[in-house]
Amino acid sequence: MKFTDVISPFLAWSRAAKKVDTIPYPNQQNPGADRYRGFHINDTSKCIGCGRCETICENKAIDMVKVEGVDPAKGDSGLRPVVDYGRCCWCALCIDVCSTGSLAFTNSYSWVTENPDTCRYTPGVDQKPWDNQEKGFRQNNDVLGWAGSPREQMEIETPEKRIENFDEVVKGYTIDQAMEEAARCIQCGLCISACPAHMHIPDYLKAIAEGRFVDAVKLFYDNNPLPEMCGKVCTRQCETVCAMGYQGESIAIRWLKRFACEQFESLADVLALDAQPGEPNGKKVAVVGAGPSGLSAAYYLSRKGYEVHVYDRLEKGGGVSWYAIPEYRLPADGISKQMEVFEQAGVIFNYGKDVTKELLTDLENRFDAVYLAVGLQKPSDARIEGEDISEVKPAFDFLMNAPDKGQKLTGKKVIVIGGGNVAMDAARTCVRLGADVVLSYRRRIEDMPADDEEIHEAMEETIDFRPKTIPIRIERTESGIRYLYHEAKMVDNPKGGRPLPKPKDDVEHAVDADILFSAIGQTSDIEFIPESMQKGMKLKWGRIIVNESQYTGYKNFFAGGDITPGEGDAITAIADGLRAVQGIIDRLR
Amino acid sequence: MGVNPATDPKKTTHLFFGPQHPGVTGNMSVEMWFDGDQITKAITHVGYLHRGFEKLMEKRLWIQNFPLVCRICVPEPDINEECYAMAIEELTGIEVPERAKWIRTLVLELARLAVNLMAFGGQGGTLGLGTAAMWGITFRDFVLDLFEELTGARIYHIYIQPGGVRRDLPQGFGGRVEKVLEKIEKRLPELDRLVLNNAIFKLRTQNVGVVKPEWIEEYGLVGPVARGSGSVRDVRKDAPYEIYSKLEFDVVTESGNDIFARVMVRRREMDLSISLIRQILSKMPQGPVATKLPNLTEWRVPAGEVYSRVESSRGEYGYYVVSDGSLKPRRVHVRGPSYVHAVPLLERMLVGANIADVSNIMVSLTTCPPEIER
Amino acid sequence: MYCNQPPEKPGNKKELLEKITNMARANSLWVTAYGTGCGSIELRPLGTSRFDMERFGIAMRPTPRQADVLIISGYLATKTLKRVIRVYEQIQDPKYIIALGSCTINGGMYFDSYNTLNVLDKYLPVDVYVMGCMPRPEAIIDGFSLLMQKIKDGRAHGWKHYKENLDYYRENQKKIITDWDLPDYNW
Amino acid sequence: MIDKVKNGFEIRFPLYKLVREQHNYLHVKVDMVSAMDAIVMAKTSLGHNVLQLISTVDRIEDGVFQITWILENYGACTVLLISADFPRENCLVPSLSQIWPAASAFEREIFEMYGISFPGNPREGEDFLLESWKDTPPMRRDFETEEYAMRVFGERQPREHIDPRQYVGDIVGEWNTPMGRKRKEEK
Repeated sequence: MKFTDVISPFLAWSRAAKKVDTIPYPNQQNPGADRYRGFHINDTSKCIGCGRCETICENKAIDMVKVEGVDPAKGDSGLRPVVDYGRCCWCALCIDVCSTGSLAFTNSYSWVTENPDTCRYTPGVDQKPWDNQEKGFRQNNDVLGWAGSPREQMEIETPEKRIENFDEVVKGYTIDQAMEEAARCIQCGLCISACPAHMHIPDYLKAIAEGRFVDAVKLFYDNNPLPEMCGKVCTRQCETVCAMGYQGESIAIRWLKRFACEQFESLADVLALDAQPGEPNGKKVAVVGAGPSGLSAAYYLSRKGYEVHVYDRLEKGGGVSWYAIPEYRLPADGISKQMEVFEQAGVIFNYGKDVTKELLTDLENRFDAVYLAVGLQKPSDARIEGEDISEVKPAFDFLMNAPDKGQKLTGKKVIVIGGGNVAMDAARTCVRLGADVVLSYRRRIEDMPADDEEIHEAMEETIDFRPKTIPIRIERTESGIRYLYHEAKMVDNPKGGRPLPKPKDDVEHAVDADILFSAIGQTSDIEFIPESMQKGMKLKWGRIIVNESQYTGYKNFFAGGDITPGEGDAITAIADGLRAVQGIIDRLR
Repeated sequence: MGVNPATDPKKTTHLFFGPQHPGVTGNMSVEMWFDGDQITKAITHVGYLHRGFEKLMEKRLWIQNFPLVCRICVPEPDINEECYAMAIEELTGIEVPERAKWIRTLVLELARLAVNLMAFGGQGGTLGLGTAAMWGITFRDFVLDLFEELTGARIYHIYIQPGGVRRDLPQGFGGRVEKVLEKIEKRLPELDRLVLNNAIFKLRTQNVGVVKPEWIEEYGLVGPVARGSGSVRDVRKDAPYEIYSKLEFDVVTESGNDIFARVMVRRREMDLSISLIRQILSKMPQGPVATKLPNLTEWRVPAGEVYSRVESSRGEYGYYVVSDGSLKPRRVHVRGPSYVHAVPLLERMLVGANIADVSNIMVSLTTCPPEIER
Repeated sequence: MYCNQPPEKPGNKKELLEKITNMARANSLWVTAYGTGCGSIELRPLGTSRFDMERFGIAMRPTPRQADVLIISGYLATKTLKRVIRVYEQIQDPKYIIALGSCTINGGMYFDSYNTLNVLDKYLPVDVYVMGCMPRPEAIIDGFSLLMQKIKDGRAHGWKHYKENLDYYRENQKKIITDWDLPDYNW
Repeated sequence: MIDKVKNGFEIRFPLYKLVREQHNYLHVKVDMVSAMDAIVMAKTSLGHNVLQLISTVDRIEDGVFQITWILENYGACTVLLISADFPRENCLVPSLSQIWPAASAFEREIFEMYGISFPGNPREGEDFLLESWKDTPPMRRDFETEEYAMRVFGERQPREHIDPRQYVGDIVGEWNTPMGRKRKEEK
C-alpha cells in the first residue's frame, strides 16, 4: 500500500479554491435550450383541427374538443387539441406530424401545482405564462417530412408527344402507386365539408389503401353516380383543403377515384344489387337534361322506386360536361360504361327531344314532379366591337361538335379569348389540330378560373399566353382578322375581391390571325319556359332561384345544375341533384 | 429431508437488502442468509420497476414505441432507440443517410461517456467516497447540457428515428462539444487521484467480487464485467454497426477479474469515448440526416424477425423484434446485459462475500433493474 | 398485533409556537433516499453541487426514520406500492409527499399498463405535483419551494388527512395489494 | 464462418427453415421435436456455447408459441437463433437450466409471463416480476392490458374524445344521403 495512496485523496481539497459549478437556480434563471421540449403552445388561427396530433399520441394525452369562439368552417373542423399533462411524455411526435405546424413546444419547464385536476389545458386558448415564448422545439418538416409528404408521381405524356394526338394525357396510377398514395391519407375528414356532394372520401381512400376497390366504388355511388367523370375532370375542392397539402402535396383524391373505377370493366355488375330500381311507388318524375345534375337526380329517384323519364336534346347522355370536354381529358367512350349503371337502375332515356314550351307543359300534366337540369346552352357574347365577323366564333360551339374528328387547322393562326376551362380546352384542341395559338386574358395568370393543373399543362404545349391584355376591337384584313388589345396593369378593387385590370397606356397592340374563339362563359336562354311558369318562379339574370332543397316554388317543379346560381362545376351540379331528390321525396310523400 | 445448511435458521440470519437502500443501483433487492458476516445464500428480487414494456409495445404503432423504448434504461436511453431503429431498418430496408450514421454514433458515444462518468463516481460513492459520486454526476451534467441543446431533452432524447435522426446538429455544436470534452479531460485526473490511487478504495476493491474468466461463457457475461476478466468481446468491434468500422480504436480489456479491474475498464473506456468523439467530429460528412418515412399512422413493417445488437456501457444490448406485417409489432424482447449479471451471476458471486461488500459488488456490475424486468 | 390503539389526534398547539415550528420544518426538509421511479435520476444532480439542494436545507437521508419528505418520482409499480406504503408510514409526522412527473397524475405513458398505478392520490396523500416527464432539477426545486411555502402557511396537512381517512386509503390500497401481510399501521 | 454452422444444420436437420441469414447471423426454424438436439449440437459441435436469450412469440392465430433460443459464439463472434413452435394449450418446453445456469432465470420469467412450464427448472413458480398475480399471464395476446388497467387502476377523468372525421361528417350530414346508408354497418 503506497504512501501516496494515503495522501492523494486529500488533494481533493484543492477543489475548494476553484470556481463552483453551482447554478443558484431561483436567483439565477437557467432557461431551457433553444430546442428544449417544454410546454405546449398552439396557434389556434393556423390550427385546422385535423386531429393528427391526437392519433399519433401514444399516451392518449391529446383530445380534440370544441372550443367556443372557433366554429367549423370549410377546411377547419373547429376542434382544438386539449393536452393532459397527466399523460403527456413530451416526445414531440405531435409537433412533428402537425399538418400546419401550429402546435409547438416552448422552452419553459417549470409548473408545480397542488391540485392535480388543473393539469389539462387547451394550448392557445387557456392563458399560460409561457404563451409567447419564441424558443422551444419547433417543427422542421423539410428534415423529417412527417407533416407533409410529396405525391406519388403519375406517368404523364411528354408535351412534344401529346400535342400530336388526342390520346389521354394522364396515364393513371398503377395498383401499388395508388395504394401508396391512398395510404398517405390521415383520415382527418376536412375534405368532406369542402366537397359539395360531401362524399365519404376518407372511407374510400382507406378502402383503396387496403385494396378493397369494390367497397371504394360502392362508397362513391352512395352520393355520386358519376365517379369516373369526377375522377377525371372534377374541380377538386377537396384537394384544396387537404391537411397534407399545407406542408406537402395534397392527396390525389381525384386520380384515385379514377383509378378505382378503371379497375373494373363494367361498374354496373360491380354495383349489382346496389344499382337495382327500388320497388315502384307509383309516382312518375321527369328529368329535363341528362347532364351530371339530371343523371344524379334520375339515378337516386329510380332507386327510390320512382319511375324516371329523362329528356335530352343530344343523341347520348352525359350532357355538356361530357361533350364539351375534349378527348385528351375525358375520352367519350367512357360514357357508355357510366350510362350502363343508369339503365340498370331503371332510368328511361328519351334522346333527341329539344326542350320547348310544349314539352314542359306536357310534362307538367303527365308527371308528378319535374326536375329542370338543362344547364347553360348559349355562349355569352364577348361584347367586343367587331365580334360579328364570321371568323369570330364562340369556343363552346366549336368544342361541342367533336373538333378532334373535324378538319385540321395546320398552318392557321388562332386567337382564344378567356381564362376558364373552356378557353384552355379550345386552345389545346387547336394546338392538337396543328394551329399555333395565342391566348389573351384580361387578368393575371393566377386569377384564371381554370384548374391550375390545366394551366400548367397548357403552358407546356407551345401556347403563347398573353395575360393582362384588354381587348379593344377586331378588324377584318385581307388575309384574315386582326385583334387589337391594350396591355393592362392591375388596380386593386375598391370593393375588395380580385384586382381589376386597367389599360396601362393607350398603345394598341395587334395580332393577326385566321380564326378567333371567344370563351367568356355561357348564359342561359329561358325562352323555353312558358310565361305561366316564369311568373311562378323567381328568375334572375337568366338563372332560376331555388331554396335549399332545389324547389322553384312553382307546383312540383325543381331545378338544379348550372341553370341555378352556384359554382357551376360538375360536382355542384351532382350535389344539386342529391338535394333535389331529397326535396322531391319530401314533397311527394 | 435435512435442513439446507445455507438457510438453516439456527445458524444463519435472514435479511432483506433493498429495495429502499442507498447502496442499491435503482430498485432491486437481495434476500440474504448469512452466517456471521459471510453470506451463505442470496436471492435477487426484481420487478419493482416492471411496467410491462413489451406488452405496451404490442399495443402501439411502430413509431409510437420510440418514447417508450428509451425509457427502458434510465442512465443510458440512446442505445434502446438505436437498437430499435436498427431492427426496423433491417426489417424494412430503409436506408440511413451517411451523416445521420455519424450523428448517431456521436450521440451513442456521448451517452456512454455520461454513464461511465456516473458509474465511475458511483463506485466510490458506495464505499462512502461521497465526493467522487458528486463529481461524477456533476461532470455528467455537462454532457447532459449538450444533449439538451442537441435533442431538446436532458435524459430521454427520442432523437434517433428509423431512417436517421430527427434534427441536424445546431450551429457551432462541434465547438461546444470540444469545450466540454476539454473541461472533463482537465478534471478527470482529479477524480483519478481521489478514487483510483486511494488506499481504502484499493483495499475494498482489489480481489473482491471476483468474476472468474470461465464464468464468461457459462453465464454469457458481456461488457466491462467480462472485459474486466480478460474477455475481448465488444460489439463495436465484433459486429460493427453505424460507422464504428470507420473509427480506429481497440478494445479496452483488463485481466484483474476483480472490482478494481472493472472500474479501470470503465475509466479507460471514458478516454476511448473522448477520442472517438473527437474522431467523429473531425470527419463528420455533410448531407441529409433523415430519409422520408411513409404516413406514420399507416406504416406497416414487412413480416420478419431480427435480433439487432448494440454495445451499451454495460455490454451487448440486443433487441429481438418480430413483425407480423401489421401496423404494430408482434413482439419486442429487450435483452439487457444486467439480466444475467444481476440474477444468476450476482446470486453466485455473493455466496462467500461479506455483507459490507454486497452493494460494492452490485454497483461494480452496474446493474440497471429496469433492463431486467422491462 | 403488538400496537393496536388508534393513531393519536394531533393536539392544538399555540399559534406562535406553531408558526415557529413550521418555519423550522420548512427550512430543513430531509428526503428519504428512495427512487421509486425513473424520475429519481434527476434527484442526483439536485444532490450534487450543480443544482445543490443543500442551499434550501434539503438533504438525502438513507432511512425513512430520519426523513420528512418521500418523493414519488414517477410511475409506481404494484410491487413497489407495498414497500412505499411501509416506508411512508415509518416516516414520523409531519411528513409530506412530492409527486414528480405525469405518471402520478393520470397514469402518464403507462396508463394502460397492468402493473402501474394511474391516480396516485387514491393511495397516498400528495402535497405537491411537479409537471414534466421527467421534471428537471430546477422544476423539482420549484416543487420544494412550493412545499416549503405550504408548510410555512400551515396548509401541508397531507399526513393528517391520511391518518383521519386511513380506511379510505387502505381500502384502495388493498384493491391493488391482494395478499396484505403488512400490519394495520406500520409505526 | 456462418456457413459452417449452416451446413452443420443441413446435414443433421434437412427440413430446417431458414428465416434470416447475414454474414455473421443465422436464424433457423426447426420443428418442436428436434429443437433440443439442435441446441445441444449448436453448443457442442458448432461452438455456439453462450446462451444470450430465450424469447417467446405468442402467435395466437396459429395456436402456437414460437420459442426462440439465441446462442452466440464468442470465439467467432457469430449469432445463431433457433426457433421452434410449441402448441399453445398447456405448453411444455424442456428446460436448459442444467446446461446454462442463466437459463433458469429466462424460463422463470417466461413461465410467469406466458404460462409456459419448463419441467426441470428448479426455481419455476417463484415470484419473478409480478407479486401474487391471479389473472391470465399478462404477455399472452388474449390478456387485454388497457381494459385491465382501467378496471383496476381507473383514470382521473374520462377522455372527452371527439373524432374529427366523424364530427365533420355529421355537421355536413355526410351520411343522410338519399340512400340513407348508415355509417356503422356500411364501414
